[in-house]
Amino acid sequence: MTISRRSAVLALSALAIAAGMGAPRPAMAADDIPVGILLPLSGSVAPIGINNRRGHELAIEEINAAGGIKSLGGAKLVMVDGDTQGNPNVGISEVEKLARRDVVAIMGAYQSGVTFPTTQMAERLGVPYIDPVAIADSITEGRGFKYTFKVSPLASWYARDQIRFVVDTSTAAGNPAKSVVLLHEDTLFGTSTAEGQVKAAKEYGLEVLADISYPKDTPDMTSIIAQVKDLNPDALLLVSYINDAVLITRTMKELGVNIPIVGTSAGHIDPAYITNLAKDADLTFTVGEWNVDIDKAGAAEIAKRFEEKFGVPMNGHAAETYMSTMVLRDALERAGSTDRAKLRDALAETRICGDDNILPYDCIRFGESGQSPEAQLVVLQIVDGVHKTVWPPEVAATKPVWPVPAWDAR
Amino acid sequence: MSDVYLQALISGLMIGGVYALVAVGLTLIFGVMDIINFAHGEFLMFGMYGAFFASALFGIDPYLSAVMALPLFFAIGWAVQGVLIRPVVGKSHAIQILLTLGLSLLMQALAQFLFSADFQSLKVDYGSATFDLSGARVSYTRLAAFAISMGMCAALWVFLQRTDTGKALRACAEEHEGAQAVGIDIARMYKIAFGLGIACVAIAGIVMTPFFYVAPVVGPKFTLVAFVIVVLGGLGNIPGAVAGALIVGVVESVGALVMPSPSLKDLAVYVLFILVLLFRPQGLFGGKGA
Amino acid sequence: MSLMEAKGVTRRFGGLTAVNAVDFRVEQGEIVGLIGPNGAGKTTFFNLISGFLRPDEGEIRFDGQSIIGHKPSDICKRGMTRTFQIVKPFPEMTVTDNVMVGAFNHHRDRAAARAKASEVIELVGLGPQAAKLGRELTVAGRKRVELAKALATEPKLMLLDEVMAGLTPSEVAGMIEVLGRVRAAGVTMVIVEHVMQVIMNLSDRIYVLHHGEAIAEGAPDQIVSDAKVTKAYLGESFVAEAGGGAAS
Amino acid sequence: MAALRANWFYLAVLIGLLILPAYAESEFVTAVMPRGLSGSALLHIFVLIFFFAFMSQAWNIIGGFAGQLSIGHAAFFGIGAYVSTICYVHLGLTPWLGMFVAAVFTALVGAGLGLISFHYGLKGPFFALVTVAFAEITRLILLHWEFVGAANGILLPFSPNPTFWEFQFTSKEPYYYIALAMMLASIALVAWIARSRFGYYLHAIRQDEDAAEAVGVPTKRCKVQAIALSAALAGLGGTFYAQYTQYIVPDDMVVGRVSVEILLGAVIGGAGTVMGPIVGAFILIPVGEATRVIFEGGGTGTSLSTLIAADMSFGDKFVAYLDYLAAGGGGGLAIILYGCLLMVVVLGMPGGVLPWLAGLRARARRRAEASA
Repeated sequence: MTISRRSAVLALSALAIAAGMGAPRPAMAADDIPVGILLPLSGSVAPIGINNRRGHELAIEEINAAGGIKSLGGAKLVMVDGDTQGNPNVGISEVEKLARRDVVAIMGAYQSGVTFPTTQMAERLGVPYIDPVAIADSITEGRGFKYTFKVSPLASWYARDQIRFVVDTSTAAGNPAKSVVLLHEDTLFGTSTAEGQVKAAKEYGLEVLADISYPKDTPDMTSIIAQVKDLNPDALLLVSYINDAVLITRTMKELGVNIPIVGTSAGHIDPAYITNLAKDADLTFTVGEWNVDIDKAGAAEIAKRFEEKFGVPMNGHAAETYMSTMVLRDALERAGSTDRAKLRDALAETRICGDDNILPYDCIRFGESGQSPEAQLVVLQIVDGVHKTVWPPEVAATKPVWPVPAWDAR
Repeated sequence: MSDVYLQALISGLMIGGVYALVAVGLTLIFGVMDIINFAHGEFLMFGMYGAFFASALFGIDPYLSAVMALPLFFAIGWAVQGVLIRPVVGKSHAIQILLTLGLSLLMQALAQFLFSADFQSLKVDYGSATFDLSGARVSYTRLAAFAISMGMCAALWVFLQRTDTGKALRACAEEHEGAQAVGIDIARMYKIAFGLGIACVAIAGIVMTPFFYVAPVVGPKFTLVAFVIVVLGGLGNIPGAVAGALIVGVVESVGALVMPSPSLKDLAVYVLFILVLLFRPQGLFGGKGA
Repeated sequence: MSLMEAKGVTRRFGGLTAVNAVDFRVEQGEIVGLIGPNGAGKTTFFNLISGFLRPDEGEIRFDGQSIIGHKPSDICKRGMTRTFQIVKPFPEMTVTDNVMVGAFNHHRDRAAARAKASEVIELVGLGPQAAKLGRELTVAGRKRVELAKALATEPKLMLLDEVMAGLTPSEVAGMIEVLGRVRAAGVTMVIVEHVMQVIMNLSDRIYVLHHGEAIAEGAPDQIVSDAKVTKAYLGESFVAEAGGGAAS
Repeated sequence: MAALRANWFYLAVLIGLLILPAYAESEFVTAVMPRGLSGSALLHIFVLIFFFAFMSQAWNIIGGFAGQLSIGHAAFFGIGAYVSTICYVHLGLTPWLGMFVAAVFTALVGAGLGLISFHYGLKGPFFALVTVAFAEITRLILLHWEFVGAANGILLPFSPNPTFWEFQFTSKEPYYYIALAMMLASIALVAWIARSRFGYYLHAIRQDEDAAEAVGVPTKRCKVQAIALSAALAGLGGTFYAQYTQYIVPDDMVVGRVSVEILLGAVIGGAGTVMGPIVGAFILIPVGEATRVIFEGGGTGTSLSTLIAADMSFGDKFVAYLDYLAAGGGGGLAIILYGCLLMVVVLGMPGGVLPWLAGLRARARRRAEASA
């Protein structure tokens, strides 16, 4: 009899403790400004989430070192993490929690699938939401959101710039490309990008010999690559996460497929692509958001500090998260307030141009939908284990190696 | 085009060989203990990490790691059975499945904590060396993985057929109560079965490391494939599992070519799986053997 | 018309014929015994007439209608219920709930099913144990629950598969008494039993199965004196013991 | 007695839940809960609890009561979400009606799956594996079917000033009360089943199918009815989820993780009991949230690859590695804790929390009787 009451009390207090327990958090001074960072920090996409977070971390460290937000009396920015675990439900939960912890804005969430519902939640709550990396067109287009600001280019622009690169480069090499094969993972990221590729290829007069989707995490790609070899296109456009990207390149080497690989950021821009493949990563092309060698003052310096701090090279995602944080600082300075509505209005007026913007285009600003309209991509090629900017010619650091030599001649 | 199919057939057989070793481990555990091990792929993942760190830190060749893994993972399996699985033997299937699902979750998180979520690849000089087989390229490392896996399966089969322990294991698989009645130490047999099953799947993982990446999330895909194979081959049936594995390897590989989209190849596999469960629950290859 | 009638019922497993062309008939109100050595096919025969197995050949009629291909639950609904040699009480249910599952057969309403269950529980003498879980019972208790579950379905014909096995002599006596009450309630029974004394005392008629074939049929004293049966099944020791008993 | 007291306990909890939204912003709640976990964030957690309690309760009918372990309920959930959303987006049918269209549709799918599986006598692990394959097939079909948005999924039209008929609300409270109502309705339904002939039949089937069949339980029909009912409820849940998150996509919905989340509540709380799934959800969701609060961030230090490649002695590397682990390693601690809890429950109270408590009570009573 008494047992049941005791156990009920025990169970309840266990619950209360579980819910009430918090790890010691860095004490927050009264005038600190909490900033929500919403990323997958555990689960299968955690490596990318963790890398994206580094851009925010570096930027905030620099902002604080330079005296914080001056219009707010030098208030410091403080990161508050929300781990989406790559799960939309958890993402919503974390947005709610971040909003309750008085963050002035939220930045995230890397995956388009998580960004959709979380931007919506932020819209309802009136929390400014900066999307540095997630690319799906429908995050901003046609939604009429007031609080979503998208620094990253649209997914369709990745496809557009890939195709333009293939046409430009092959023409310059004296043998204009006529055909491509599309190979992409079969979920949201791959499928939506491939749709753009098909459209862009048509527009620029390239024949799509095959549009192949594969299930991600497939243990063996040999037969698919054999098919690509058989089709023998002038270029292979890939949309892959890191593990599949590594496996595809390895399999291409095994089968002696000498078709230029043009990746779509993600797996192909991940530093792990190079650490995993070593010299076999060389000559891979990928469209990217940014590169350390682009012609922007300060970019190289920032990248150096990044690598010193984290021990890995800065990549496009990190540059985007870094710049998004700078966008937030700029808006806070101009708003002179941590009021979310005022901050939102300030964000809408953003203009960060020239060398203040390390991304490969002139100005970060936001259109009616919240999209950054000038956003532009670069194409990189891995040379001796380093990503080099090879396109567009205006910001290129070196000339592309096209066509690629046979594997045994590398 | 025929070259493409030949290539698909060969690579399907190669990966099918590795699947076989994964599935044989699963089917042995199921046959003897009547437990479906949802954490099977996670042991594969730990095997791969073991080989990766052995190579990255000490320069140990993965094939040497595979040899060392046999006793090591047998011991790990033995211990895991004794501590975690034993309490649920004979309990409801729900509890058993939940336990191994929980174990799978835990092992993945543990791997992330210990090894980080980064994808890693083991680098060996001969990693992507190939030879030509009437128009198809065959990689030495894949061929080695195939050969070692097949060898292991054969050795396991001989062990089960010829040794006393093997016969006792088979007796357990046939009839638990009967086995107990003739004086077989069932608890010990369970540990041996689990240890062997885990050693098999870990070695399968290790022989893949020269051509495959490793990450904490690498396991579930293999677990699922192994389920399919084990059902095709007939639960507890080792030669059946080997045949089923080769079939699944080839269906996946060739299916990627003939299906409208390679990502639909799994659809074919799952439909086949359900049809077999419904119409030939004893598997494609007759009754409960091995 | 017989209550239940089987004609030429045959069932093969692989190359083995477990039940071979058996003719079998039960009249209203009878208690029919079914005996035979281990492996004679008694349980298989029960499985065939109760619908758990489908005969390869032959015809089974219950209450005038063919029941070939009907599911056991359907056959139960028509009034023929069986018990299992290895008793199967629902382990996580109380005795009352166990019996209620059977009672629901004719009573959709919970209260009515409960009332029926109580009645049957009293009949089989399980009253004091009604609140115990199935798994908490002794062997004798389980046997009675098995009987009670079947009785609660309000059968016209009950097939009892070794309800005495494993019981002590005093428990057997108790069970015989219960069966007497069941008979008095108008339920026809077919009994498979190893305890010969029981079969001989209870049965009106006896069938003998041997190697899947019905080798003899008749009243208990006829069966005891049947040379074929004695030779094939009963053996010398029985003739010595039970034969003497029958003569007394 | 014990049952009576349990009812008072549940009643008190219910009253608390009914008035919670009014106090979610109160100083007391804000003070008691970890930072950020008050107001709408708190309500969101409760919406998740109610939702998963409801889904677990749906699963409980086939998985708990009938004992047919499904590891593919995410398929019914996903199909339900898709059906009502397609009705809404393409036909303009309000989700309030669409959810019942979804329920009927998923019931039919469930019945179909049940008919096929149970006709061929699939049981235990075999039925479980079929449900896994069924969910994977569903995911693949959704992933490749252009009409339902294929891999892109469907983004529900966002309505800045939604009306009731759109099943969209600007505040959290309506979702809270809808989810609460769904949970309560599922409890009422299952409580009724538990006392009905159907419930007795399902329990009998779970414990011994042959014995059930022998005493007149039409086992196959009961199992098919159970899975159809279970699937129908899961379909309703799918509609709620779609309206709540406003975005549905196969790869977040019809995956093993979701199937496991659905069954976990019931198995932890006590499968085959009326309140088990509810208790399970009230334990699991807060524990999941708490582990994320405790291990906030983590895994964000330097890269392990760099450390492996670093040019230093093995001893130094090992020390550096220990530092790396001390700083949170590669992350994942939250899931480690969650997984450990799960194992403890499975090993320590294999029937689930409620049966475990009941067992304790029974043992205490027996001890009291023995000493008396």
